[in-house]
Amino acid sequence: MTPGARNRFILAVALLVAAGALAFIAFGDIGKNLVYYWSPSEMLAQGERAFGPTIRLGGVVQPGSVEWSAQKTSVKFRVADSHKSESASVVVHCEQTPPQMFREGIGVVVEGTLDKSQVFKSKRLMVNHSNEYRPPKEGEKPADWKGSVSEAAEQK
Amino acid sequence: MSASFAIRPIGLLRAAGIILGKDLLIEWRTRARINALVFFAVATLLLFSFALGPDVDLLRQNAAGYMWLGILFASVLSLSESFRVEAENATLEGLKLVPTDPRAVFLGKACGNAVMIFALCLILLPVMVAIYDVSIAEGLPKLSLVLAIGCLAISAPGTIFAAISANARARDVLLPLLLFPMLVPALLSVVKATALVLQGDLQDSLRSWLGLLCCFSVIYWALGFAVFPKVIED
Amino acid sequence: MLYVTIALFALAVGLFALHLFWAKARGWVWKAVAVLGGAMLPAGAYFGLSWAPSEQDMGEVYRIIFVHVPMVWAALLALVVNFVASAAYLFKRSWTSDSLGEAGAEVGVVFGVVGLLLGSIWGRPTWGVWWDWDPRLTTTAIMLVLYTGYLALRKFVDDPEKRATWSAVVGVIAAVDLPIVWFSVRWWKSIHQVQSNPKTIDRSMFVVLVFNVVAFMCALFVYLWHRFLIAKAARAREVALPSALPPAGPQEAA
Amino acid sequence: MSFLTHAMLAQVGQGRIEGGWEYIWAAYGLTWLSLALYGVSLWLRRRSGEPPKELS
Repeated sequence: MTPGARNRFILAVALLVAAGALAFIAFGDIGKNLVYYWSPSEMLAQGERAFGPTIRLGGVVQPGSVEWSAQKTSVKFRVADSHKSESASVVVHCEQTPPQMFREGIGVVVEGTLDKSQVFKSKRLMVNHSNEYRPPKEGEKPADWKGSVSEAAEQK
Repeated sequence: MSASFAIRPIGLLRAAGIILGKDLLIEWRTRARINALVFFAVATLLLFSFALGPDVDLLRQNAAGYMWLGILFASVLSLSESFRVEAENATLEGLKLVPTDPRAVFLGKACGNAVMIFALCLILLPVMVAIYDVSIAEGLPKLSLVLAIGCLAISAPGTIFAAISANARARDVLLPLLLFPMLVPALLSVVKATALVLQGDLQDSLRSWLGLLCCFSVIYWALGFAVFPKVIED
Repeated sequence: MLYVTIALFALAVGLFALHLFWAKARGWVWKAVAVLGGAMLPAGAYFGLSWAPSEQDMGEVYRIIFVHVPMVWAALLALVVNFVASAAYLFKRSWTSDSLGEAGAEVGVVFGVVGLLLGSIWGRPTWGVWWDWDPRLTTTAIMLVLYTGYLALRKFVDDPEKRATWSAVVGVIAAVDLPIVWFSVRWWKSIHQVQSNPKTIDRSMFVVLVFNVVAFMCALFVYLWHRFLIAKAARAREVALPSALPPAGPQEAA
Repeated sequence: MSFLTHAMLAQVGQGRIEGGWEYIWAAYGLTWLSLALYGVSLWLRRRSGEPPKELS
C-alpha cells in the first residue's frame, strides 16, 4: 500500500469507528436507562432510597384524582404510569399553581421529594404536551372555553 | 537507532509508546506538573465545600460532580502545559520531523495526558472520601474503571484542542471555551456513573451510563486520531 | 392550499439545486429566492396567526410552532452545512469550503439562539416553565455553546490557513452533537415532544407548518449565501499579497 | 391577591390554554426582529471583504 492509500484507509476506519459508536448510542439499548424522569413504578421500586433526594417524576394525571385547595393555589392528584386504572401511581401534593393545560389525563413531570408517608411534595410542575396537534372539535371555539374567566383575560 | 530512523518509518504504536515514555520521563524528572495539579484540584474540592457550607448530606450527594469538576479544571492546566513544554524549545517541530505517522504524536500525547489525569484522580480519591464523607459502595475496581474511562474521555478532545489553542492568541481562554462544551455529554455520564458507584446502583443503570461514556470516548479518540495530522501540519 | 405549498416547496428546491449546480445562474438565483422568501414569510405569518385553526389543548399559543420549528430546523441545517464544509476542507483545502463553514456556523448560531428563545417563550405557557434541563434543551444549549467556541476560535487565529484547518477540525468534532440534538427526544424520556409527523398534526396545521418551513429555508439560503460571500471576500483580501506588487498605483498606499 | 392573579387562577385546571397572545406576539416579534437585524448586519458587512483601497 502506498502511504497515501494507507493514510486514507486509516482515516476511513477511524471515521467508521466514530460513526459506529454514535450509531450504538442511537440504536443500542443504553438509552433506555438514562432517565430524565422516573415513572411512578420506577420510583416505588426504589423503596427506601427514594425518600429524601430531589426526584423528577413523570406520568399522567390519574383521572378522578385531582383535588383542588379552596383557593386553587395548591393541588393534590395521583400521577400514574399510564391511563389504565390499575397502573402504579403516587400521590402528589403540588404547592405551585399548575399551568393552564393541567387537567385529568394529561402528561406531567413534577420535581420534588417523596416523604415517608408516600406523598410526593412538589414545587415545580410541568405539563407535557404530546406531538399531536388537532383543532378543537366541531362547533367549539377557544373563546367559549372560559369558565369563570374575567373580562380582562377574555379580551386577550 | 538513528540509522533505522532514516531507513524506514517505525511503527505507529511503537512511536506512540516512545513519545508517551518521553513525556512521562520529563514529568517524572521534575514532578512539577503533577504537584501543581494536585494542589489545584484539592483546593477546588475544598472551595466547593467552603462555598456550600457544612452541609454533609449535600456534599456527599454531589461528591461525584464536585470531584469531576475539580479534575476538569485541573486537567485544563495539564493539557495546555503538555503542549507548552513542546513549544518552549520548538521540540514539536522535531517531533514532526520524525519519519513516522503524525498520529503517533496524538496517541502518545493523549495517552500521556490520560495517565496524568488518572494519576490525579487516584490522588484525589482519598481526599474526596475524607472531606465529602463518602464511602465506596460498589468497590474500588469498579470505581477505578469508571475513573479511567472518564480520563480517557477527557484526554482525547483535550489533546486536540490543546494542540490547537497552544498556537492561537488567548490560548488560556480558548482551550476551556472549546473543551468544556465538547465534554458536557461525557462529563454528564461520568459524573452519573461515579455517583452510582459511590452511592450504590439499585436500578442497574451503571452499565448504561458506562456504555454511553465508552461510546463518547471511542468517538473522541477516533475523531482525534483521524484529524490530528491536520492540526499540527504546517 | 396544500397544492400551492407543494408547488412552492418544489420551486424553492429547484432554485436551490439550480444555484448549486449551475454556477452561471448564481447571480440571479439568490434574488429569486429572496423574492420568494420575502413574499412567503409574511404570508406564512398570516397563515400561522390567523388562517390555521386553534389547537384543542393549547388554544392559540401553539401558533408559536410555525416560527419555532422552522427556525430550529434552519439552524440545524446551517450547522450541517458547516459540518459538510469542514469535512470537505479536511479532504481538500479550499477557501470555498472554509468560507462556507464560517457562514454555516454563524448563521446556525444566530438561528439557533433565536429558536431556543422561541422555544422558551412557548414553554412558559404550555409546560409552565421557561427552561428545564431536559435532554433536548440541554443538548441544544451545548450545541450553541460549541459553535460559539468555533466562532471564537476563528476570531483568535490570525493565520488564515491555520484558522481554516483548525476550525474545520473543531467543526467536524462539534458535529457529533448534531445527531444527539435531533434524536435526544427519541432516545430519552423528555418533556419536549418528539418530532411531529403528518399523522400527528392536523392537515390544515401541517400545511401551514410546511409553508413556513419553506419560507424559512429561503431566508436561510439567502443569509447563508451572503454570509458566504462576505467570508470569501474577506479570505481573498487576507491572502492577497500585501499591497499587491504589480499595479503599484497611488491608491496602493494603504 | 391581585385581580390578574385571580383571573389567572380561575382558568387553572381546565386543561386548555386561553389567550396567551402576548406569548405569540413576543415569539413572532422576536422572529421578525432577529431576521431583520441579521439581514441588516449582513448588508452592513457586504463590503468588508473588498480591498482596503475601496474602503479608504
